[in-house]
Amino acid sequence: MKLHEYQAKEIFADAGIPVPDSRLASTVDEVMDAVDEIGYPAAIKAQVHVGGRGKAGGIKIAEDDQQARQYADEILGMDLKGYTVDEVLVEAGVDFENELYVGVTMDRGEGEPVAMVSTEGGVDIEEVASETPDAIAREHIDPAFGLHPYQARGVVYEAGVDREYANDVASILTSLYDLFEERDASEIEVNPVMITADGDVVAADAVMNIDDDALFRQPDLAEMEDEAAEDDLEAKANDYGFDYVRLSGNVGIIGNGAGLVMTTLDLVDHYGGEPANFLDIGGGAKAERVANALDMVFSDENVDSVVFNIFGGITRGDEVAKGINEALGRFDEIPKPVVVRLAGTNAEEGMEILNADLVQVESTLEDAVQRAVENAEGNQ
Amino acid sequence: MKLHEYQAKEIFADAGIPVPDSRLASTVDEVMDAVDEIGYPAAIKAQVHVGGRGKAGGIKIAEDDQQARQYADEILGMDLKGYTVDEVLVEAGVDFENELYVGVTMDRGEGEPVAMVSTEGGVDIEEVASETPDAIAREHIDPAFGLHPYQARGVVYEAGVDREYANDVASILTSLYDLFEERDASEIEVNPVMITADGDVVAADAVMNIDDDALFRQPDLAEMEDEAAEDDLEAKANDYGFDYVRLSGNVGIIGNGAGLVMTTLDLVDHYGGEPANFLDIGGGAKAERVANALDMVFSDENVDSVVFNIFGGITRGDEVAKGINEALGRFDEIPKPVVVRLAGTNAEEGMEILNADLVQVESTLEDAVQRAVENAEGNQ
Amino acid sequence: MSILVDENTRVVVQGITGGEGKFHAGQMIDYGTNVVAGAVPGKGGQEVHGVPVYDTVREAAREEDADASVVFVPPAFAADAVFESLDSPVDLVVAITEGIPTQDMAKVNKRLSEVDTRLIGPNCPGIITPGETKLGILPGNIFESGDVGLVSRSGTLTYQVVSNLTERGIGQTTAVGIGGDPIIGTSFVDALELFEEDPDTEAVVMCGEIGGEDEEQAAKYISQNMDTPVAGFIAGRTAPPGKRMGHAGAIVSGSGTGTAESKIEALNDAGVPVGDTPSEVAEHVEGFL
Amino acid sequence: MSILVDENTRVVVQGITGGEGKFHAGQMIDYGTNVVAGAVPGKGGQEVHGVPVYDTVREAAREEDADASVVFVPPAFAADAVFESLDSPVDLVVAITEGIPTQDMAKVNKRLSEVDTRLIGPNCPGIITPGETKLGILPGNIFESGDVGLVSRSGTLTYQVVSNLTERGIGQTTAVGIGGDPIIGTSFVDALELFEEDPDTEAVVMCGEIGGEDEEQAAKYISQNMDTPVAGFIAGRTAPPGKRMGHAGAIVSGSGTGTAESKIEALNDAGVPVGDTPSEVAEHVEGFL
Repeated sequence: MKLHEYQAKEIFADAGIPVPDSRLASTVDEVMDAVDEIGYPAAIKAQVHVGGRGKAGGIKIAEDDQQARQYADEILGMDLKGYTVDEVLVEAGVDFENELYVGVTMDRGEGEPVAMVSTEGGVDIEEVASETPDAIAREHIDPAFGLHPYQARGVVYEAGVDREYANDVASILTSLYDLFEERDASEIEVNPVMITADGDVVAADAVMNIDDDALFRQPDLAEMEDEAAEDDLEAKANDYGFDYVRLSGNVGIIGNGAGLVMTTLDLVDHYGGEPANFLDIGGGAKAERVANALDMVFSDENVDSVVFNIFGGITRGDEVAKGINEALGRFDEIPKPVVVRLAGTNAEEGMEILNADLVQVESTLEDAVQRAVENAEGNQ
Repeated sequence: MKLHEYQAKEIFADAGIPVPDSRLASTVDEVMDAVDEIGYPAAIKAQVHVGGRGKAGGIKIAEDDQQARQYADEILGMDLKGYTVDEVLVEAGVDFENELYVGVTMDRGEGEPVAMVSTEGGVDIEEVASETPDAIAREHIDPAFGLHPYQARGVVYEAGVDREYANDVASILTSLYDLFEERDASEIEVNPVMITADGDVVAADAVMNIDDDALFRQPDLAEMEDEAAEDDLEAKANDYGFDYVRLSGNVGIIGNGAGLVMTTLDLVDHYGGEPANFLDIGGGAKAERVANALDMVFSDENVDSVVFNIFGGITRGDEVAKGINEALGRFDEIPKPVVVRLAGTNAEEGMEILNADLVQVESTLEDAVQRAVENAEGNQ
Repeated sequence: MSILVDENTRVVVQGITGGEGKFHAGQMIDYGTNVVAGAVPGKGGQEVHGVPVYDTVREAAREEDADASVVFVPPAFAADAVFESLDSPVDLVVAITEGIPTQDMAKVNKRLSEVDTRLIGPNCPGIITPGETKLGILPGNIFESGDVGLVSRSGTLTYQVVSNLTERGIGQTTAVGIGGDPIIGTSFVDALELFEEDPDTEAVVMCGEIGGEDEEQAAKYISQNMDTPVAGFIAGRTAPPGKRMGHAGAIVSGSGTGTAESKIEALNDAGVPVGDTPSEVAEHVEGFL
Repeated sequence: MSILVDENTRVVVQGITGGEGKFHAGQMIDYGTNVVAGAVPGKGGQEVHGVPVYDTVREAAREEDADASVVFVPPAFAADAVFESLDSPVDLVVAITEGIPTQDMAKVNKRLSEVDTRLIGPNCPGIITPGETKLGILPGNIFESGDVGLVSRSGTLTYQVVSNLTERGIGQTTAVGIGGDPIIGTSFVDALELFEEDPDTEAVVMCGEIGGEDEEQAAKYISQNMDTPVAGFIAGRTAPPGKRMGHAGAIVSGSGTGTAESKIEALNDAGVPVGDTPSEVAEHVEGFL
């Protein structure tokens, strides 16, 4: 899960990392109250989970009341790459001389965290990484020992950070790694760390993503997720406990197991259709779960056709079939045609149970997908 | 440094380890106030750094006011193996069914901590260790990872602790290891952990020794050391910054370097004398330090003769000689005969500087020690 | 022949008294797996499916001479259970649990570099040598003994591919699900190496998916070290960047690494045909034999 | 010949801008040690005694091709400095610092098991190959080149024994102070092994003291593996239990382990004569040659 900048900065501040003075605001009036307290220049920053907010017009620097009011009005409520801006962070502008990049992420190839520092901060770090990889100094961290002080200093020096403020930057990095570990982050980055004319260092932006699998032991962070309003359907999937990703097509897809569901999506594409979603009902799904999954997919108004692909291991085909019958039996008319393919454990029993008035049954994955794609084309 | 039982128990309680209700008392009246609050039976326990307090009469269980007053009166002020009892811990008696031993110490051979659990608690664990070593289950701890939960459970099960309260004991062990690490302990043990009839576990005693070399980062514990009044001379040595150990003989010994000073002690013994102390003035000692060392040794009324043995590496013989001349020059009469042996860096210059009216000079270690032993015999 | 497990493998089941553990221990025993013990703290002395339960894996391994462990323990406690097995010691640990925090696995990964024990998983269906033994949750009935090794990051996709193979009469030496998490104990390269060394494995199927660079490294290994032919499949061609597709590890990063294109290209460059559909994969394998 | 260090050893001094580091770097250079760099965070670009200073050991090792490091860093930062050297990497680290917390050293000790670098110390005088090089604080002038190896837990005691040897015209191949702390990088056994392998070392002196069981293990090693004769000395015969005799490691535990008696007996049983006085030790060595 992703934290908003303002959430991450609160956590940073509690950890002793210097951040600019700021206030969260959701109305123009609140923005004006905030600039009253903070003064000018003031940055007005959209709080949405979108990369490149600045370029997209989601960050503006106001120099006076008129600008503040104008920018607040522009940014609040704007659509930023599909996300509506409900809140902005009003933040004291920093008069900087240099911008650095400082981050910690999990290097899955090495199976350990890696700290990264670059003097080319303030720009898209992924661009830096691909165009001038040597401009980013990296230091792998042994998770049993944590980040040694010499490593924090070493990577900062290696990046070519000025000796004058190297210790302060190393200290930010050390705090970031401590947070990374304590808060089960998958990624933390500050881009840029600003260096003022006085040599002070300030975390001017904050990215903090948390390992979803660790939210059970980060209850306060898990609560923040609820605050971060998501796509309605994704929120619904969350309530149902499904792995769900909404896509832009019209063929709704339900299956069990991430690899098989991804494969089903790929086959829809392969046969000329467009997947509307990824929905994994998981292992051992019972009837109710199946009904919930159908509810999910029917709730997506883009969906014109559904394919239900189950390969039973733990999941039993007869249970799935019962669930499908139950869920579809509630409708006077089935909203969208549903193709079902059952294989593996109790697949034959399932096929027999399935009500052929409600669903179309196919026995191979390829046939099922092809038929669903055809249904979608016919239904458009 | 050693913490008192009551100090260790405060730390334990803060860490969530169950300890009996208790009060510290330094007068009989305070003891009576304490038992008023705690009730009977109440243990009255001498707070001195002495092993086997119970056998030596330093722990008594009072069943009523009369006993409480009597025991308080007996124990407060008593001499326990050379230490005067200034304070007692008044503690609620625990009605126990079983006694366990749980401890964590540094295994220097392996260079890592080791957790120990035994169902033979409440008795001298060193006796158990030497007579029935199998009665103690041990688990080494990788200091980079810390004590894994499975290890805490494992060593508890291996010791044969009842399943009914194994989890609670493992939880105490985990807390003890956390304290061991966080507080830079060299040893923590609870002997006994008492198991009540209800299956509750309680830390009924507490030993916690701290690594002297880590006190710089344990300021609150370092303060506790000051509270724990030591031998006057040892306290003085502490102020001077000397490594000093007081012994029972009459030949005062000053030298530089732990190994060489120990060797000097051994030679005093070898030649029939008895060392009065170990005093290491350390490397690079200057004149003032030398004078302080002589002051230390002369302050010990048991001392009849002094041997000063310096092998200069960083320490310079001329500096030492100046210090000796200065320190002894203050006396109208030298209190005890001082034999000096200088070797190594600038030893010859030192020998020339030394005032032969004040000291006896020898050129070999053996001769110097022999002469000091003779002086001590003559001086008795 | 087979890799890693066979009829002689002596298995301890961690979490055998829990719902999942109990059910699948029964399934394993039914399949013929030599389940010699269970290990659950505080449950020592009990029996499940006639199998003795111990409080610790160490005790189970010592008393019952177990040499492999299967972990059915909830995510919060699973890394500790893996550590326990690694230190017990057994030779092989199969961690089925899904949802272990990544930082826990980073620590496990560090320990793995210090010991000789192999870990498969976590978040995996396990490993099966058809007709001999299975460790995990794979449905035994769909597998057939034969000449093809199979390694996959996914569970049900494995079953799909296996059924495509079986339809064509192609059986398996061993099938191993290495798991869908970002940090796993056994990589594609590790498994491919074992299959390459196994004289009975005539061909290998490798089912990858988006995320990470394990498939790219496998491609490199195949082109440099393997004589045994390999056919591939990559799931997630249509996955958008930045979205986790079920598996914690199945995510194309914002910087564009871990894409299906990159993996397919690497495999093709290594001479590995990659099927567009599972049945195409089976076709390729048929061509090898 | 010698062990571990010789005239070719290229040394980086950690803490070279501090009082101790600066003084002893000068002493080393005067003795002939090839001090090629200093390393002090934030002091990169400076020079001390004409030697370039770098911010990190890694940089110093890379730029000046250093293969050994000497640590003169205050106790609170010393373990980190040792870690830095271990990871830089150099082949040998000599930690002079006294007073490093034991738990810091336990972590260093763990790291040592993972790397090829050797640590000498901490809380030690260092190592000297007379006439060639010294790393540490040993006074060079009392050593003579010769045939006897010396290993000791103590500094000044080493000088005492060396002077007794030199009086008899007996020089040294290499003398190494392994340090007086409870947890140290190089044990007696490690040093004895190196002396046994050194063709020029004709005899070895081993100066132990109370505390721990390193001397007992050395005795075992000597009786099982050494042809080179060894003479011993044990300091602390008169030390009472439970009192730390200067060195953090020089303590007879309450349970009676680590006593001088136990060590002397073990050495005697291994055929090692133990002198009652340092000059007796030199006599024993003279008898070997």
